[in-house]
Amino acid sequence: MKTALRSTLLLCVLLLIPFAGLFAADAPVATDSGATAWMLTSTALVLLMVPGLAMFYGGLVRTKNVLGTMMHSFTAMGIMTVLWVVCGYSMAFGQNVLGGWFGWSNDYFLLQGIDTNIMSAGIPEYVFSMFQAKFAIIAPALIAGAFAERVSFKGYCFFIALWGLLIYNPLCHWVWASDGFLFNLGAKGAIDFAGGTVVHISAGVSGLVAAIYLGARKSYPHLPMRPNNLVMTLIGAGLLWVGWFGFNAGSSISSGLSTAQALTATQVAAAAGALMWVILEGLHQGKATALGFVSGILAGLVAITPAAGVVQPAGALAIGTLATVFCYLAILLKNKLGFDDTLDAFGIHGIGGIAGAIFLTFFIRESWMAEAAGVAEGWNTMKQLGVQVMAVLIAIAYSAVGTWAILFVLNKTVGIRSSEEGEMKGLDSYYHGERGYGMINPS
Amino acid sequence: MKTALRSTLLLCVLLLIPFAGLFAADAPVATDSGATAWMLTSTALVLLMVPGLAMFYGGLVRTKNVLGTMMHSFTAMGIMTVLWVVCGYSMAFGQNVLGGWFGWSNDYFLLQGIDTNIMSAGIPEYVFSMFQAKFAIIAPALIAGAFAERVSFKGYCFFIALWGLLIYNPLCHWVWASDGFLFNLGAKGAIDFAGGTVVHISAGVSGLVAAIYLGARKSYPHLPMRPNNLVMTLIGAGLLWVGWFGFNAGSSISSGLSTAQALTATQVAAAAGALMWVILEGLHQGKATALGFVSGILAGLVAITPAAGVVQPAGALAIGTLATVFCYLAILLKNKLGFDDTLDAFGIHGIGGIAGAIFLTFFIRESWMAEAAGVAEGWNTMKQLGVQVMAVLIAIAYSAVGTWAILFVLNKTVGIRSSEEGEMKGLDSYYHGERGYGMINPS
Amino acid sequence: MKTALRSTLLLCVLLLIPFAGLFAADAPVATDSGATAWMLTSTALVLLMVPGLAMFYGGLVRTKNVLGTMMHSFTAMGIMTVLWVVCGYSMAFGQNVLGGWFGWSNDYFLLQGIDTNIMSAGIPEYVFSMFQAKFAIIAPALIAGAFAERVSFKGYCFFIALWGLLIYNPLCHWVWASDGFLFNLGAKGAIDFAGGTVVHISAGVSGLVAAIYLGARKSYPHLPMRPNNLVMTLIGAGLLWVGWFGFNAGSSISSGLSTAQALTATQVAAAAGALMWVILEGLHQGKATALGFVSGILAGLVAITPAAGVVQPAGALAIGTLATVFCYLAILLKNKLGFDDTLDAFGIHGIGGIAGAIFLTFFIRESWMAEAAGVAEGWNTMKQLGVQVMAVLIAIAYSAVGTWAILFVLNKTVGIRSSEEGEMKGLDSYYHGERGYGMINPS
Amino acid sequence: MKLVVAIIRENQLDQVREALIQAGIERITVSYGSGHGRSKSEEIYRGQKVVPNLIPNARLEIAVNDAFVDITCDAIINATQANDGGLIGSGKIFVMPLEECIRLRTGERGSEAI
Amino acid sequence: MKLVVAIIRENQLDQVREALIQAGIERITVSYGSGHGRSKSEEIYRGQKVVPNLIPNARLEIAVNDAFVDITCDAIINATQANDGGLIGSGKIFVMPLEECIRLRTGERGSEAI
Amino acid sequence: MKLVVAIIRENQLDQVREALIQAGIERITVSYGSGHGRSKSEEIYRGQKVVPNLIPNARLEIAVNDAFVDITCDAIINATQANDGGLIGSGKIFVMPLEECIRLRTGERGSEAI
Ligand SMILES: Nc1ncnc2c1ncn2[C@@H]1O[C@H](COP(=O)(O)OP(=O)(O)O)[C@@H](O)[C@H]1O
Ligand SMILES: Nc1ncnc2c1ncn2[C@@H]1O[C@H](COP(=O)(O)OP(=O)(O)O)[C@@H](O)[C@H]1O
Ligand SMILES: Nc1ncnc2c1ncn2[C@@H]1O[C@H](COP(=O)(O)OP(=O)(O)O)[C@@H](O)[C@H]1O
Repeated sequence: MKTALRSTLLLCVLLLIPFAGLFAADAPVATDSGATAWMLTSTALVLLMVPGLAMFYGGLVRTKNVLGTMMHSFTAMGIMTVLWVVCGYSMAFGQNVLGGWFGWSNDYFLLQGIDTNIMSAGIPEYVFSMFQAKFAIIAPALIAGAFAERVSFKGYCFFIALWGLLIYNPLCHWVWASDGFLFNLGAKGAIDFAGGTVVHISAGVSGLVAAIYLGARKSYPHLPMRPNNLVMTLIGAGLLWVGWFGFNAGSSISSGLSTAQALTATQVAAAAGALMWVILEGLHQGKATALGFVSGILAGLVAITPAAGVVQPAGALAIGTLATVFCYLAILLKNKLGFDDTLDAFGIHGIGGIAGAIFLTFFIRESWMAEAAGVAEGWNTMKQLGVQVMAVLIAIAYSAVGTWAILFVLNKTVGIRSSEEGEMKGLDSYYHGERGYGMINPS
Repeated sequence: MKTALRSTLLLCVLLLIPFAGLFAADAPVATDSGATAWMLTSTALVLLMVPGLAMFYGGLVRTKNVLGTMMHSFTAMGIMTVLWVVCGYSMAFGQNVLGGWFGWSNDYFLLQGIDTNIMSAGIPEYVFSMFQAKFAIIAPALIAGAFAERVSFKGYCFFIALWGLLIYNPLCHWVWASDGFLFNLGAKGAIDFAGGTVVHISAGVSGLVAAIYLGARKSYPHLPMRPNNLVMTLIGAGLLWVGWFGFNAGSSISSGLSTAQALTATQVAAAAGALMWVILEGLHQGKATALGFVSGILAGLVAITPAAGVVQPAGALAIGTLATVFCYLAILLKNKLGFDDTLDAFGIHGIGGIAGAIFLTFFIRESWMAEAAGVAEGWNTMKQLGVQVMAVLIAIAYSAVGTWAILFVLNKTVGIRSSEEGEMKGLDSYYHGERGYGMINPS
Repeated sequence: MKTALRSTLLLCVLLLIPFAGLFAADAPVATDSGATAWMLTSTALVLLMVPGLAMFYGGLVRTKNVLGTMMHSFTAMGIMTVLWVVCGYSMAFGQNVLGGWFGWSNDYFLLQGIDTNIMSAGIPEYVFSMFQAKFAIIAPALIAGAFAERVSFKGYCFFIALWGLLIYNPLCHWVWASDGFLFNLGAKGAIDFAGGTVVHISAGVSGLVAAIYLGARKSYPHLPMRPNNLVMTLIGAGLLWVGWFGFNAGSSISSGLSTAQALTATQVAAAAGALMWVILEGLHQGKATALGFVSGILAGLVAITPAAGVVQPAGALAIGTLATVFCYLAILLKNKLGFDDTLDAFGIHGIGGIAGAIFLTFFIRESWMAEAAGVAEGWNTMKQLGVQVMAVLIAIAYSAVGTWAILFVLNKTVGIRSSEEGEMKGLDSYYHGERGYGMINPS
Repeated sequence: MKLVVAIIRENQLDQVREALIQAGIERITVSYGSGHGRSKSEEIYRGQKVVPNLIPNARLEIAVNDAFVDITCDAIINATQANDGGLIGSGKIFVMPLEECIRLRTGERGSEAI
Repeated sequence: MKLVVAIIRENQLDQVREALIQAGIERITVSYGSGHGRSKSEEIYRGQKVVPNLIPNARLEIAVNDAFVDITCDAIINATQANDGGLIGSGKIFVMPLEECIRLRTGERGSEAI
Repeated sequence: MKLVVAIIRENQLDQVREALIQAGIERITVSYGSGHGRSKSEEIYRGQKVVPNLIPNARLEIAVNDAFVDITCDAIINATQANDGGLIGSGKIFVMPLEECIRLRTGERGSEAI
């Protein structure tokens, strides 16, 4: 039990260097069955977010596109898992290659070298690898919201494969691998506890670029398009909230104090974001919508993602609230500007992620700042802010340019935008030969 | 590992004094990563019950109210979380104030004093606090079933906020805080393992009071109102069952024998309740309905909630079965009397909770009774029955009177019953400006 | 912590002798809170598969049968749980009786003898028993897919009760009890990590037999029958995937390396199976359907079930892919032959289970083969293949004959096929007096 | 005999039905439709007011004998106006000739079968 | 030309369709409606028998040439009665004059286009 | 006055609506139906091509004054043919006499109310 205590303390320290040194163990490490249990659970919870996202997005599109949109989430489970096992894990968590553009370790090819590895946190490396795999699934699935209802199925499949390889894996390496350059920025690195930069900002920005590149849906915005199933969207949001506990609290790679702190921050920020959204809508429109409430949940969850390890409940309350304000405004602005970011991948994930990464600076636990000051003397909020802004800008720039390049190439080859006929008939019948709700037509 | 053994034994002892002494630790305690893992999981599972409840209730109302009804569950997640963090935890688990009406500890304000606390059970206090927060969410969300389809959104929001502060927090304090007076009743306290009194009886009774206070829906009962989506109700019940494992087994605040006992009792009672319901319906109506089956699941789960820690599988079988019989009869009676407890919050949660709290007395594990007899000589079933009945009556009286008072005040101020126009148009369009199922109308 | 290490090693060894020796403990064992936590979680996850299955199957039938089909899964939760507690656990894990046909231990009656047992793996026996109970629920619920849309509710209830008692419990005993004869076949037994034989092959084969015995649905196949809700089917598949982590990784009865290996194999095989299915469909039909994708998920998951403990990711990739190919072909064949295995219980679970049990032989971890060779000199792939084929054949033969006998008896007594009127009106209104989707008709 | 088809606001279905029953018209068939007329209804989508271009309506079909056409129409008109105060989008009534009406159960025909 | 509108029990849709096809009527349009007539159907809600006030029906629309009106009606009548034995709620047939019929694909008009 | 009922492919609803609006016909009612005609549509069910026997359609109801009947029909014909090139299953238009039309809001009757 002493060991447990020590490892808890250790983990507290490691908390903000997520995944750092986890690989450094030389001596054989004992498995911590408790930490392993929670990481297994977290892996399951993050996987639950994928059907959750499928429901969230699927409910918001028009009836004729419901299956196609859900398939965007589901196919990400298939494609990204296989890629991750083959080479993604290696690119993300291997040793720096090509000047640190990404990583590589032959050992990690098909995960064959980690069959019996136990990480220094006491969990089998397989679990860590599978937990991380889920992040690589979620990120491209989030993008799909930006160009929903008008993307060809084949084009989408190629897009997420390339995006995962060229955008996600490098970014993940920079931010989370122990030799990643963002991981080593400033005193204690750029803070991205559970993927604000890696997952949400990159997905949000890529989504915006893709939405602009593909162009708006036919007859957007003059023809309003009604969600086919808000009920399902609500349930999906509920599952996302539940799954996010795995996403954030699991990112502590432990089962102890830091896990608890992350879980608490997550719960509080989600609630604060949701309440703020209905308050804003109440003031602005006179009605508090269900979609608004769940959008607020997401805004809060996204914003707390980078911050969950460093802020206390009061900070989480503030971050959730602020994120919602910015997301709300961003979506109003988008509507003014007329971009067709269909399901607001940028408005929620991009803006929420940016807001979280920046604002967290002002709510960092004192103990963390003290430690940072121990590492780099005179380290203060403003310096950390600089690091955060830098990391955000790099993530934005890299994903924007990279996504644009991928789309450009795909557009010239397999094609990415759905044919006009496909868009009109609906993705479901055109690409999948099916319809979502047989029950609404006699048959 | 010895420590683990010892703490397991300790926990067995603590089992029926739930949450007692958990705060008593003076010496620093090591984190038990396994117990923490299960408590984190339980927290996620209980959160899953909220979308589960939203689906259960949402499927039973008419199409025009589906979103509004689901929002009742969802907004509880927002409002109760924020309140809990701000002051609820303090009111529930702080030191007695105002003669023990509720608790208070300045430390718990915004949870700022527990940032690094580890409880004597080896789990971070944050986890306990968040686990408990979910109970504070579920309870008011349950009430919403009683006055579904006719409550104003704003009124509902105020209602649950006040109800949480004035009814739930005090009750929770009485039953579960170490200085709560129900916690100290009799030899080993009134048995309420996971919230039969605190959550289900209080919610059920408050629901009944509210249903009567608000009055029946327009044209109830002469116009039958058909569930919009029984399929969703079934799925919701499935999620509730799964989540209830967190609710009950998590209430052991450990991951060991007592947890396993609670989980087993939960599974058995739910199954027994469900089977009994379809058998009753089969005999009474000639058809076994799906809604009946899931109502039976709920009846069994509700009844086993107070009992999960003290009964063996045979007892759980009996309690689940008995609870269903009483709930079934209660609903028949309600239909006779003509109360419009729309979704039977009282019929299931009130009656089920009462049945469980009373009947458990006859199925208590011998070891528990022996221990009780050790504390208070000659302690026997009848004496414990007295304690249970007392606790039940106090919970009924307090929630009934308190709820009535809250409704009275709200009715004079913000208003609680929806306008007639809102009821006719449906909550969805009137309060939220949305519709649940876009797919059923061409658009 | 040393103990933890040792127990981890121990568990690695035990991994392929699932559940063996778990009962052997003489000295009192300390609870491993971490392993217990994961086993509790797994129990919850496997329970989640039941609503998942209800959604998967429920979405595929016609509108008029949606509730009836979901009830097949739900009633299994009720009936099988009660039976398991009363006698199922005893029949499956008790001592050999009747020459090893099944087991029995009076202790296990109503689980009364295990109230405080801790197994040698450090988890309370209750948890193991409840975990196993879920398997006994899932198996008959899977069969229901084979004769969906034409079975009487009462007949179904009797069928699963008898099937559980006479087919499932004995099979479970043979394969997993320490004195089961399949468990002791060859060097290290027939490999069935998480129930490929016990659950999937037996359910698939029984399904086929039942489909043939009951005969096709009226106007099958000339009248195409459209799924009422593919959206729900997709979500159900998502939940099944998540729940399968409990199913497979939980079957390690630990929280350590073997758990992690099983989880990884599960994830990889599901993804590979899903991708392969859409590729096949793309080549064969020119369209990749959503139902195809989720069928591939299931095929991969089913096939990896027996194998999850012994194969590495590359093997899982191969098994998932191969299973999909065989399932796809099997379903084409079925359509040619004209059997009405309505939802392909045999095509997916039977064929997938057989494919997994056989192919796993070629991908077994070297360390396992080395150990087997240690036990029986010269043990090699071909010998193990013999054992696997033997186990598969026995499972097929036993379930086929047994199911046929049960159906024969039921047909003469309570009746099993729904009346023609019931089939025409739909199970929902005929047997349950309800309709699934109130919202599609004005009311 | 006439077939009266009324397109009304979805949320006025209950009151129209009650009015019809009071007027002695008990047999109706209702289905859902969506309409595009002069009316506007507003929904909110993420902080933006949205005017759906097809508004959900209920569609009533009522077969009546000639003498009841006016009674039917009046009942509908009164029920909708009473609750509406001239808001745009109350809907329409269409009256069509009906040549034959058959009760399936009995085979009765004509005005008997209405 | 006539337009035949038949309101039938939802669960008799299949047999009516088969009967129509046998009678040579292959083209139909079907939608869902809910009806209020003399029929009663019972559902159960938590131990209580409930009589929904609108009963789910199928609504068939069949455009036919005059010569086929009787054939169509008879097919429907026979199919429903055969399975029903005079239970209340079998439904109704309404026949309306149809002035024009156009096949969109070819632009054919009149009885050719039916 | 006539009532024009058009059964069209579900996925041509948008373009038909646009064509109608351009032709000055703004008021319509749309509902879902499923049809059985000469058309075939294919769906795929687990590796098998399936031809559903009822194909989802949209059903438009448009009440127009006599002068507008041809305009309406032409708009629909053009919109569907433009996108279809003679594929089977474009649908049908039925025109029925309409005897009366009442605007519920104002009580106006006849061609004013259309
Ligand atoms: N000429 C028409 N043909 C078909 N449906 C119509 C016609 N005019 C109105 N409707 C239906 O009636 C509904 C209400 O019509 P609207 O013009 O908005 O009402 P108002 O007459 O009060 O302005 C519309 O949504 C549409 O469904
Ligand atoms: N006059 C009518 N106008 C419109 N629909 C009708 C009319 N009469 C019957 N229907 C429809 O037919 C269905 C069956 O009618 P009902 O009166 O119950 O049958 P029966 O004639 O056998 O008593 C009703 O549910 C309703 O939808
Ligand atoms: N005589 C008819 N009565 C009712 N509906 C019809 C009739 N003919 C066609 N329809 C409807 O029109 C749709 C298209 O008809 P179809 O015969 O397939 O088109 P096409 O005329 O291009 O061959 C059908 O699905 C059906 O709903």
